[in-house]
Amino acid sequence: MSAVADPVTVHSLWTMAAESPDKFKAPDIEYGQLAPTLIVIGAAIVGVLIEALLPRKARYGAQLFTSVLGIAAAFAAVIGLAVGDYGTSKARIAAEGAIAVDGPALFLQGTILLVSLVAVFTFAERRLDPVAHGNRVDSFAAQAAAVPGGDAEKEATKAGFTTTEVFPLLLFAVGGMLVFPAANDLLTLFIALEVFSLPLYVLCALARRQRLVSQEAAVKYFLLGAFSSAFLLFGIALLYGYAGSVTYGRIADVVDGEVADITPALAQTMGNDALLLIGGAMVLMGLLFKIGAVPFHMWTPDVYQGAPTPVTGFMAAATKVAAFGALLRLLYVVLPGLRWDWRPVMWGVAIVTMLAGAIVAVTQTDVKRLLAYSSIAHAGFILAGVIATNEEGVSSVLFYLGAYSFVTLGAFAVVTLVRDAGGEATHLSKWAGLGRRSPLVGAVFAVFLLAFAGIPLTSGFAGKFAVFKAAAEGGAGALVVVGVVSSAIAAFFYIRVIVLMFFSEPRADGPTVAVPSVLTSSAIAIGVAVTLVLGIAPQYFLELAGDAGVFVR
Amino acid sequence: MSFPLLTATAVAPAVGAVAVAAVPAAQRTLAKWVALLFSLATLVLAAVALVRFDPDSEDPYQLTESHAWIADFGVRYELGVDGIGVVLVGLTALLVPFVVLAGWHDADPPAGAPDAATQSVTHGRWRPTQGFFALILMVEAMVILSFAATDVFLFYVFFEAMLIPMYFLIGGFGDRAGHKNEQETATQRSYAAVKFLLYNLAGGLIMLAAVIGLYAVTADDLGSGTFSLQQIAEARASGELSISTNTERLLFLGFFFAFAVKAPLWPLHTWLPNAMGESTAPVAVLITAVVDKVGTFAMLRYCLHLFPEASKWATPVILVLAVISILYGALLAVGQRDIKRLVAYASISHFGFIILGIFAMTSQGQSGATLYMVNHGISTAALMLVAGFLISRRGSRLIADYGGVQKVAPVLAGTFLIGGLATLSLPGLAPFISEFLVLVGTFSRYPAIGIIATVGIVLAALYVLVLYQRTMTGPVKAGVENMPDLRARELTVVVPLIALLVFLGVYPKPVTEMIDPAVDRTLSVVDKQDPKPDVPVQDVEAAK
Amino acid sequence: MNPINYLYLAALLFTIGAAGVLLRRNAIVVFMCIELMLNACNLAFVSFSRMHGNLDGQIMAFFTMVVAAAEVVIGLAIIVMIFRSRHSASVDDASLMKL
Amino acid sequence: MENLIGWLVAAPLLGAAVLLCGGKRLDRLGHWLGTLLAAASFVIGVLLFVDMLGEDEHHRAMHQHLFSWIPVSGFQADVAFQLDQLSMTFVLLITGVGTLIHIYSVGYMEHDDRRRRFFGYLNLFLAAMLLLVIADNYLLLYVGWEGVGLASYLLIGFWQHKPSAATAAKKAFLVNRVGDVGLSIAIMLMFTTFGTFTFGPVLEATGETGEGKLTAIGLMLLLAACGKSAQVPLQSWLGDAMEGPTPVSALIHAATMVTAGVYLITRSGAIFNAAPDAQTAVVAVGAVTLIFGAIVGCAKDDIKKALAGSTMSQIGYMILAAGLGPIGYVFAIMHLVTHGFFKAGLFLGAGSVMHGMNDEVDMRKYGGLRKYMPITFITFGLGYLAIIGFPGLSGFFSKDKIIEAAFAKGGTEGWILGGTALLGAAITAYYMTRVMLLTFFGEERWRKTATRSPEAPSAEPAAETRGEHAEPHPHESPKSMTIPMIVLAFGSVFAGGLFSVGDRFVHWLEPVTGHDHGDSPLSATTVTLSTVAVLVVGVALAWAQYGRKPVPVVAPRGSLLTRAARRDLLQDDFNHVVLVRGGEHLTRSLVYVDHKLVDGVVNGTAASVGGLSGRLRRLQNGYARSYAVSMFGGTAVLIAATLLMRAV
Repeated sequence: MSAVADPVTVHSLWTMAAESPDKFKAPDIEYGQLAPTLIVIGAAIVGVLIEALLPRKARYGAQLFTSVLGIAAAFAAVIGLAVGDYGTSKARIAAEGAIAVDGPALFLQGTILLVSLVAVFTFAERRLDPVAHGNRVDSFAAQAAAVPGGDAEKEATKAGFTTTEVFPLLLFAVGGMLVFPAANDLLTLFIALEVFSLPLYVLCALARRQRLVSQEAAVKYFLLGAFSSAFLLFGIALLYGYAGSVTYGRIADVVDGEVADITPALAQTMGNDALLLIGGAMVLMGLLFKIGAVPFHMWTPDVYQGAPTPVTGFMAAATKVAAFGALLRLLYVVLPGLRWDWRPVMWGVAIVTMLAGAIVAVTQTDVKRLLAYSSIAHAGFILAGVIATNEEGVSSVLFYLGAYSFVTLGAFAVVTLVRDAGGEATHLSKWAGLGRRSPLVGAVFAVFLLAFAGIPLTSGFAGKFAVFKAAAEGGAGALVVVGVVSSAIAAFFYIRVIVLMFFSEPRADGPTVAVPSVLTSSAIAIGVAVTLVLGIAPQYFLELAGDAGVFVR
Repeated sequence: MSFPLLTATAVAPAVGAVAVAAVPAAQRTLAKWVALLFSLATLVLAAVALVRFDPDSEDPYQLTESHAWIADFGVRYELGVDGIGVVLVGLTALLVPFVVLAGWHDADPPAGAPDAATQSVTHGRWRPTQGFFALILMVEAMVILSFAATDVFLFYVFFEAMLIPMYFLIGGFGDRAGHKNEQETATQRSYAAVKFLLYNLAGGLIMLAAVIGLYAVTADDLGSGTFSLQQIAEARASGELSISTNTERLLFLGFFFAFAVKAPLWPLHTWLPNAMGESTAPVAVLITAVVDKVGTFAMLRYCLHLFPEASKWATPVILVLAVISILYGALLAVGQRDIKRLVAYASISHFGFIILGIFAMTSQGQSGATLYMVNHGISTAALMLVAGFLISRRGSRLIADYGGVQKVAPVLAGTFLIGGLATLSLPGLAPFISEFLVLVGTFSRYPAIGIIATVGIVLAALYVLVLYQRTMTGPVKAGVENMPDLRARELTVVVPLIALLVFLGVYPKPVTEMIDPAVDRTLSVVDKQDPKPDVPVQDVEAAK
Repeated sequence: MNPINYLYLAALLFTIGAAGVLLRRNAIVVFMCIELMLNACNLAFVSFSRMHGNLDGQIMAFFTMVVAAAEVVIGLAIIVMIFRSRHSASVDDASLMKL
Repeated sequence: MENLIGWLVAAPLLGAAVLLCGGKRLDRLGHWLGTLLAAASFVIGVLLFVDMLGEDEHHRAMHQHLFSWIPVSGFQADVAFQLDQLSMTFVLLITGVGTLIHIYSVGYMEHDDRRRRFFGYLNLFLAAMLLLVIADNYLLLYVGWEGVGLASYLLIGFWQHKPSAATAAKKAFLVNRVGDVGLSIAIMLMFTTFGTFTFGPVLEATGETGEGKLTAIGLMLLLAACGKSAQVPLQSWLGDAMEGPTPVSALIHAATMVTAGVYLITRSGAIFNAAPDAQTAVVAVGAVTLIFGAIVGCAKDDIKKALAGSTMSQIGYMILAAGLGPIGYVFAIMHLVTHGFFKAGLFLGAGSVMHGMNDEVDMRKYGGLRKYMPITFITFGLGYLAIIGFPGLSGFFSKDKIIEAAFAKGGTEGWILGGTALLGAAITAYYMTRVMLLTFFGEERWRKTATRSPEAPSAEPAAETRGEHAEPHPHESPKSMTIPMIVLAFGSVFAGGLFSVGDRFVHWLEPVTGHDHGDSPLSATTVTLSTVAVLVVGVALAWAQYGRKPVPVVAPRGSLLTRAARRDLLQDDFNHVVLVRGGEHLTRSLVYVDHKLVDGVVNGTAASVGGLSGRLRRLQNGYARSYAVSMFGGTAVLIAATLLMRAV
């Protein structure tokens, strides 16, 4: 082929590097603008050091302190950036084009950090599990490496070991998630994906109770996650082949045909639509996997069920926020020129996701699986907003994510409270009469379920309304109708749980509701508060999301 | 700024709900009194609103309040009432104290020794009595707000939100009478509650799609979307906002579907018999006399005001469905074995009349329909509450279990009969006037439909009298012999309702005065005039 | 040699890897297949890098290797853990959760 | 004076309210209060009557406007009264007979522990009936119309513990409701035609609209009249209504309420005059009913049911007369009034007989009672003579005039109607003679039948004191019962003559109803002679059958016609098969449809979503590899779709 025959192109690589080393310019990193991520990663590293240096007894407190402080500081940094107009007028691309600092990025980072803060509370909860050998224990295995039910495990339990490593793991994951929606090139995207995925794989495997299931969840999540990131990576390769660059701006320019001088040598690859379309589809698939869209959703129920519940809550809330952020940026920054190609496809995905999530959830018998399917259906609703491809689309998705993540977190936090001898009692039949036994817990969970169902005066309704409104304005009226139909189906199973909790007689051998410490209580309280505030007076947050609705390119 | 009267009227029961919920578990009686007190306070506020309302005013909505709420959705917290709204607010506030009083013992723990196991696992934290009354007050607050809202979105919010407390009322506090065993009762009750919720939620969600559509349409034409009824009306009048025929029809159908479920209109009615059958009588009254009125009210205010052309387009079909409802509901009522289900089907028949009146698009029809909402509320409350007293005495809902009650409890039987006679629209009692107005209004435009609907009055007599005959007359059945007559509390509930039925039957002017201007305005919105009589005798009269 | 052919090879390797994931039961083998897919990506990166005449692809390849190494660490840990508790590394055995 | 009109209604209404709401403390004197208020109403009526007589005959109508009842834009209904000669006639009849029957009831219901309520209902009836006749518009009339229906329902079913009474009450109300549909539609038609339904404007404007509409209105009014006045085809309730206490039968189901149909038609004369087709329908209904009722009356052994058949038949005469138009209106009303006297008297007599006979109603178990109850015998006998049209008594004058008017209709129609009326007179004579003979003459059959346990219509304690199985001891009734009977007997004897002398009644009513002498093909004398002739034939036949030979206690099987007549000429059977059974099937199948089809669609949708869910769920089989397949396939589809979009 002719392109290869040109020697100048090939050798210029060598000559460039060899001849002018002094031309190499040190990268210009805007540390201030990257502060949120850096703080979290820094805290994570401190956490690792704590594991290495502090005695076992002191670790829990130190880790908790570090995590909370780190996340709070990072959140403060986000606020600082937002106040400094980095979300609007001063939006820019930092770190040599790798990371965008703009409205959506800051909004999502803020959301992720708040969610993580609440998640830390649930991670740190030590009042729920019965006291083992004089030690208060949390939801995580005493020693993850020990064989379940083996002697090593018993000893570890006796010695009062706890896996305080979960805090740095969580922080690393948060670090990755902060980068993910802000990533402005495909390399950063991929790295961020792996940075937050790998700790999650490990976290999944760390349940104290029902360890076999937990390990199985980890294996499934890991294998499928790796499988999907391979696809993502191959997609990145193809896009790189198409555009000759991995930065979003450059790819978008090529897509838009703004890069005029395509050298004949690159005619085979550069601007080859097949590469673009296949590559784009594969990258999309990688993101849709994280979102849990049908047909890439099948890991969700198993992993949500098997993982320790605090992890599930964190995963369900934060991962979704991060992944949708990345998806939005990809579709709105990289591929807007291609929207006539991806919109119909995404239509299909959104419809299938909404319907399948809602329909399959109808016959679920485990609370965590039920919530998993519900999260799939919600992914479909959010996709409807993504498809709107207008400014309202972005802001409505941002708002929805904020609303949804707190409801999810709260719901899973409630799940941790309902326990019997075998740990958490997640089978729905055991929840019969829960609302009568513990009216407060029942009522709180009912509030979350109603928010999921999108009943007015809850955040779920405001979010759903925003998303559907954007979709209708973006010309996706049919999606609204499908969304409404699947909402109706979804309402059925949320209501089924409420029926079970309030209208069934409590079983004598039913689970008890553990009285949580202030940590989980505050997590749940925050969930309820956000749910109601965003439901009753959402205007401020809608404005916030609206202001944050513009991507930098 | 003037005192936000409507908000206060809605907030009073909401505060009451919180207050009742906060009453400690053991002090059930206190909770009841608190509930009654707040419902009476609401009644006072509603009465003030009725007095302050000026029927002769030119403003379409009075007692208005307007505050920013969710600017991003184009939503404002806008309240205001026309004559129809204020009357229905009054009806709601009026009926709830009776509902509370009638349900005085409905949420008490079962009389027998409570199941020890249940008692221990619930730790006494379960407070059904407090919950029951708090939920009733919640429903009241939301219903009042949906009558008073003049913003489509605001209305929708409460239209949907009221389902939740209603759902708990149905599913959580069912009628203990009626089924073979506890298990069956619980199953049937939660089936009824779920059916209620799903039907209404499905209707509401379809309406949601239409609400969003309305926003998109207004946003297209006006620059920014709005839900304000007045703003939309003004924009339409000035031609700023024009909705294409097809869009208008689709949006209309979305709205109408939700209201038709709520009202309920055949064939979307099947949730009502279950819901009314399984819930306690006061809750059944709340459903049919208060909550369902939001549906018919909304047809009048939202369907006709927002989509006049589409309303006219759909009229023939709706009229046919309404007539089917009338006859079908009545015939099914005749075929029922369960007292409460019978009343439920009778209500379906009556809702058919209301919808008929609304869509006949004549001033008599619509005045009649509005009046019907009020009268049906009172008459069904009277009949259903007495039926509830009856059922609570015998512990059965089956008609066949009764007989000869008038012998042992003549006052109960008498009040039951009066409730029944009101239901069959006996002249002299309030429902007659509204039913006749609806029929006249329909007949003057659609004679055939008017005549068929008139047959409904025979069927109404049939189901009421058959019910009365089987339960109250004849030899005293076993299980009825020692039935006590109405107690003081029960009389307090029934007598004022009956007095109102008689009063409004003889002198409905206070109500018609309120609603008449609003009806005229509605008709001018849909641009319909009453058909003129062949020989306008009144002109001759006037000349004399 | 025509660099396009490297792309074909990369695609082939990727497909083989994917097929392996779908067909093999042993978790280790499945994991190796995923590694194969990653390496296919690497091949594609360097091929494109050469075609475009810039370094981005090669840098990507390095990052991919690091990520793959990290994945190995995590992956093997998880697989070993599950092997120890189940005495089997078959992915099909790990199917407690379903429906 | 005009302001008194409202009090006509208010007095008994007040009585009803006080008696029904007053509770047990009124038990002791309640009945006298009721009677007093009825009498008060009568006194007011008389005062108004005297006042009215003082006016010029064309300005006698009085009006009272109380308040605006239903003010809705384009629709105006008032509570306003109009008292003209026609209304006044009714007012006097209703309050007069009503008061008498109140007095009678004091004795008749003495042993009933619910007497207070009975009087409450009676007062309610009076109020409603008075409202009916003094309303100045059709809608207010409708209120009274249904009000009397309600009172009738309550009173027929007064002994509610008897299932038969409760059923009869329900039936009466329902059949009446069918008629009410007619009245409603008529009012609606008036409203759409004239924009009002006040008597004055409507009746004045009849000339300005097409005959078609007027015919429709007329037919609907006729339907209403059929329901209330027990005319074919809505007559079936009247016989069953005899389940009520006898004073009720006398007041409501003989003298007043059942004649409301005649009032309605006469009141709406202007409409019928302008709608000849409707008039034809009216006379047809009247003619058929008068024969129908008479035949039924011949076959019944129950004394009250025989009288009920007679009532039906006599009202048939009135309807017939009213259908003749201006020729007949006056005579319809005149017959109505005289009938009010003698039929009420007959019923009270029957009640008196029952009172003395342990509430036995089967005439075959009477016989020879004239010795034991002389006053009853005499008053009943005078009523009997009046009804059969014995020359000189009330019935003679009024019935004779109707027969004359029927012939005066002219043409074939006149002959047919006149013939029918004559035939009716003959049958009337026959069955009334039969009643008379079976009850008061012949052997004392009750001595043989003491074993049968009578179905005590009054309250149990009363029945107990009388002894269930004891041989009856016929005795005369107390004064409170006999005095009204005597008063009514006076009316039966003299009213007709009083009215007819100098055509007083005609002149009295003419300004309201109009009058026309018609063009009779037969002279008045011929008609009178033939009337007397058929009367003799009827009496003779009855005597031949029941007077000459002993009467079997158990009714013989009888001819086909007799058997049919005993069952109300199979009308009930027809109703039962077509309406009741048909209705039951309809409702039952609708209940099924509602459950299976309407509900089924919804439940089916839910079930199919559930089924789909169950099937989709199985895809989630727990194997990571199959999840990977789904991802792989999904990606393939995603790529294919993207490429396809581009290709398209």
